[in-house]
Amino acid sequence: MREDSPSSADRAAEARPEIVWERVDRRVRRALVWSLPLILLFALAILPYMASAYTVTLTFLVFFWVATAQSWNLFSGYTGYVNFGYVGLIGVGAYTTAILIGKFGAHWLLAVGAAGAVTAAFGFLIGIPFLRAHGIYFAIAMLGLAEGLRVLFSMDLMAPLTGGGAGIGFISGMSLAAKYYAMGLVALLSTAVVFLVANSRFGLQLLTIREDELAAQVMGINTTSKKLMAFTLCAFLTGLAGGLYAAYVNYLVPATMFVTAYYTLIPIVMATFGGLGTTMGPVVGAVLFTIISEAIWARFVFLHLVIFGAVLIIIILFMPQGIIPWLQDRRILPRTRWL
Amino acid sequence: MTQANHVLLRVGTIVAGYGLKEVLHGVSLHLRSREIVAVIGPNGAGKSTVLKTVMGYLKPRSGEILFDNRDITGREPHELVWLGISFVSQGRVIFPDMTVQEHLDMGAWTLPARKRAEAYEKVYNLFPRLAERKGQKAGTMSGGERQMLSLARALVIEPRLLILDEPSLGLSPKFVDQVFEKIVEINQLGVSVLMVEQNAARALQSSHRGYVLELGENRFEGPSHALLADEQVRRLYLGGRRGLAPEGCLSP
Amino acid sequence: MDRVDFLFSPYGSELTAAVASVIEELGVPTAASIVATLAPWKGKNAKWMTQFSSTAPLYLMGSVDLAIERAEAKNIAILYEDTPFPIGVADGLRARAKERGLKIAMDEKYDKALTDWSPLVSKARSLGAEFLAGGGYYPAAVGITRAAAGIGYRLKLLALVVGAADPKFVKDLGILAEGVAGSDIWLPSVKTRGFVVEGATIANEDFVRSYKEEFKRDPEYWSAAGYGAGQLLAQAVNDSLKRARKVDRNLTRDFLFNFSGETIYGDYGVVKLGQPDAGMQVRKQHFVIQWQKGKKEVVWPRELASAEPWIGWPR
Amino acid sequence: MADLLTFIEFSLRGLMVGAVYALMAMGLSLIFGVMRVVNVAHGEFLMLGGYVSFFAWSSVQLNPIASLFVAMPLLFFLGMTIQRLFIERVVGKPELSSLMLCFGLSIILLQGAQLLFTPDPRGFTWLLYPVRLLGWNFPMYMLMIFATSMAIAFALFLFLKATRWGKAIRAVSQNYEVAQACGIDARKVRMLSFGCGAAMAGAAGAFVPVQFSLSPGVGHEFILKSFAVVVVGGLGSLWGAFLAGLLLGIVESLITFYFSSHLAQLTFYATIIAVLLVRPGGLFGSAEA
Repeated sequence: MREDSPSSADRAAEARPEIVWERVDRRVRRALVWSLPLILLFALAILPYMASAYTVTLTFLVFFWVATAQSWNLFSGYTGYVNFGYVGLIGVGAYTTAILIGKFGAHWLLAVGAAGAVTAAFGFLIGIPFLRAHGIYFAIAMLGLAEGLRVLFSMDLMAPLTGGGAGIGFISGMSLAAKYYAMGLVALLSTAVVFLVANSRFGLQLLTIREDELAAQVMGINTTSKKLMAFTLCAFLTGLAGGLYAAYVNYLVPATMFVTAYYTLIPIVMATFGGLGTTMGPVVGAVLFTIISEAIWARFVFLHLVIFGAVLIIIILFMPQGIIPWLQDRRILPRTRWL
Repeated sequence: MTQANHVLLRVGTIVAGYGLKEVLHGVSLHLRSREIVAVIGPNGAGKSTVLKTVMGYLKPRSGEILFDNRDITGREPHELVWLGISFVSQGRVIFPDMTVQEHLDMGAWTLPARKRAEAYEKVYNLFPRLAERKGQKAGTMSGGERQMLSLARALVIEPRLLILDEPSLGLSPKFVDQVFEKIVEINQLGVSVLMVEQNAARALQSSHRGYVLELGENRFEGPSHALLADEQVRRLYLGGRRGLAPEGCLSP
Repeated sequence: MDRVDFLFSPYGSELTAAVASVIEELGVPTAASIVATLAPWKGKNAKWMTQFSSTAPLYLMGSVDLAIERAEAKNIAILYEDTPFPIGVADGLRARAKERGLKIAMDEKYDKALTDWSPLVSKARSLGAEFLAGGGYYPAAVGITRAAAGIGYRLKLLALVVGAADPKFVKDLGILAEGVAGSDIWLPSVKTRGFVVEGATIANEDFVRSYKEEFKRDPEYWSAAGYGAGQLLAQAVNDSLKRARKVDRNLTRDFLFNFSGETIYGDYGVVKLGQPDAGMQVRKQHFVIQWQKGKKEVVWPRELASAEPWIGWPR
Repeated sequence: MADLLTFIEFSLRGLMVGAVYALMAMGLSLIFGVMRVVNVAHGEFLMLGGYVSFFAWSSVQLNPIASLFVAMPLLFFLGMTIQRLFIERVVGKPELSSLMLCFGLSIILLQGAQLLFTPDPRGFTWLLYPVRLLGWNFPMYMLMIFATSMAIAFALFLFLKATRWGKAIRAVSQNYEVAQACGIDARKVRMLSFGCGAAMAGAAGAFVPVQFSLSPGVGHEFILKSFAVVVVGGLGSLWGAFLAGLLLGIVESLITFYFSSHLAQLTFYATIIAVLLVRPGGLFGSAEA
């Protein structure tokens, strides 16, 4: 549990203004705050024309992890309900795109949009019963759901659409640059949504649920509908990311699409490392971990996941609030709602 | 063991709370050997928090707790049992799936094996109804029976100090009487008792001295009969009831 | 990837399937060396990647012939894991059984999370199957063999992919492995003519000899596949150099799609460019192997056999 | 008649597989009961038990029953150590902490095993011959595993029922504060229970290389099945886990035989979901939650 609520944190920051960041000259700070994001955006925008296909693909993957870490954060980071079946939502999004393009010849734009909508609808429908289960029961139920979807998608019943266990292949018709920009937009959208939620009444209500759901109910918050809204929103963004990811993979097999130890673990670690319930935490986590991952992946295939596991444990035990609030507590970063 | 006037427990200005919320702002009390001390006060006064802090379930932020002149501040609850302190928590939720005998086995945790049989014998003599139901599971017993079982469990070690948190909560009037009679009976066997009670009048009637807490601070203290007779205490904490004659009180 | 002229493909069906589209988009000539699925080629109109290895349906086809001609089995039970490669193997078994008129007593796939095969093996027995074929990966080969032994199932022939060809199989199962048939794509002992490169012929035995000198052990099939694909690509590059005096992607690609011949790995030949399944392997053969006295023997096709097939399992 | 016999045969077969599920789920339930922690890394304890048994067999030909005497103590101490170092710090914290901590442990143990033991599947053959029992052929090893599992399960029940520390475990799981007020050191009890839970998973794991196939990832299938088992049995209820383990073993075997293995797997996951949504406390267990 985070001991400092945002309001008390703000007050603490006012009382002791010796934050490292604030020692920097005011004009320099303002210039940095405006120019850095713009430079970054510009660099990312021209990347496909400047860099190698490898770099573009890697950045595409960073976008994918930003989008998924943000989406996971949006629901689980804010409500405290651990979504262990996250890969199920990615899978539904990915399959929607694959089926629409592969079986019905839809344009990728339509297919990816539909992936968001279908996954949102799916999230809404399963959210109604699933969110009745609390705490650990929700976590276990979601784990069961993801594995159940894997089996369901390989069954004969679904084979006309999903291709069963043999999988479904398709040609997305997207160039690498198109995939890159589209995923970049989804990452940006996810971050924007989390930012808006973080700074709204809705976000505060979600945090109240995380701290004490019973108290939230007593305060008159309809916790069920708030959780459902957050879950549906999370599903929508995940669906978009999953749909575009399908266009990158081009070939979906249930056995390799629904891998909990990968597609659920990684967004969780990234979001938790950056800071659950923060706006920029998942972004920091995703960028950092993709780089670490890429650096050690080639030489130590198994070690790279060991490190993910170890980081998760260290964070939970020693800085459960994540890196951004940790830096804020140490007065290195300012307490601003932009983070 | 110890002489009659010896101070067994001394709680010195403890400050304690949960999370950011401070509940006790410096509560002090003491208890002499063979005394029954009642702590009363309105809801939210921090009565139960005092007991939780004494028992070590909650660590005080400041202040000290001495038992038999030994500093026990911040000790773990299970360590206190070895010193001869027994605690009966509020609400009588004990071990629903364990039998009466198993409760006593657990109560005898700190006793050496050779002393247990004798200890069980004594407790069953004190609570004959439990002796008849050694094999019954606690979950199937009535509220009053469970309260007796809780007391029995706490008495197996023949404690020097028995701490009771709301012993009459939720019991029918018939059982309330029984419980308080039992407490006095236990006290007469030589056990000092510290209890927190919602039923202030009844608690003062069955105790030697009393403390009144309000909003986490000491408000009144003194011999129980004096508190019962005090106009202000009666108005504020005893529902203004008259006729609660101090005659029924235990002599200090 | 932007400045390469040709590629060896990654290991495994799913990885290859995933990179196939990238290869097609970038236009890099590729010989996919270890991939048994048809998915990257079937109906895909591939223009850059050819299949150097063989296809899943070919894996156990030979065992159907063996079961009919030597074991005189009247029917077959096909039992396979529900993932791309085993599905392909089962497709081959099914097609060959129909073609040869072998009755299909059971045709069932199982989920990859299955841990106990005995209900399915018992079902095959209750349906009177004499020839049990299929499988998935290593755990399935061991699991199915164990389950069959555990219920005392007597079969005329038991043929399983891929695990049954693994040397561990005989170590883990001991006597039970005796007589179990499997499929192998390449063995050090198989004779090939090999390529003529710059006047010298490098045949399979030459490859095996040099490998042994270098690494002090027998090469595994993936080493041979890699080497064979290397031979093929080297030839393609030579061809391009001969014609255009430079390494030209289009010329290299044309060679990969048009060449039909042999490398140390065995036959190579793919569906020609422009046809629906372009790039798909059509010539590479599989051998039926069988564990006999702790040794892996080739028992089918007859002309390559190193030993007579044993009929009846368990021994 | 033949149909009925087949039905009984496959029920018995399922019962034998279910015994292994029961062992594992009992450990999971024990840990949950005492410290309200869902040990997501439980499958990895099973996997480690499997490797102990495998190496005991391949190095000194120790049979799986004998290797239990190595696997169980080893897992017991490993469990106690992990509890002391990691789990103890999140007891009583929000479940997000304990769930993610265990998830991290699970990944480390899994990937560590891949580094250490390689991802190769392993197994060995032990007592693999059919024995006639009640008119059916059962593999000898299955009968032995069934009998041993039952013995271990009942040993655990006996330990909890009749020994001082066993009763302390029950006391702490039923009322942690009162147990402390009896003088019981709850931290020691939590260590002990986590050790016992891990040892149960290790015992179940010792049979994996004989009955199934052993690889570092084997825990994943079993943990999911165990979740179904404990959810049906009621988290925290040992009898519930025991009975539900056997029951789901039977159900799995029957559905695999009569329908398909896909449907059998789906049944596990659908069961988890259905039970949690209808009765969050489990079917057999008390409606605690």
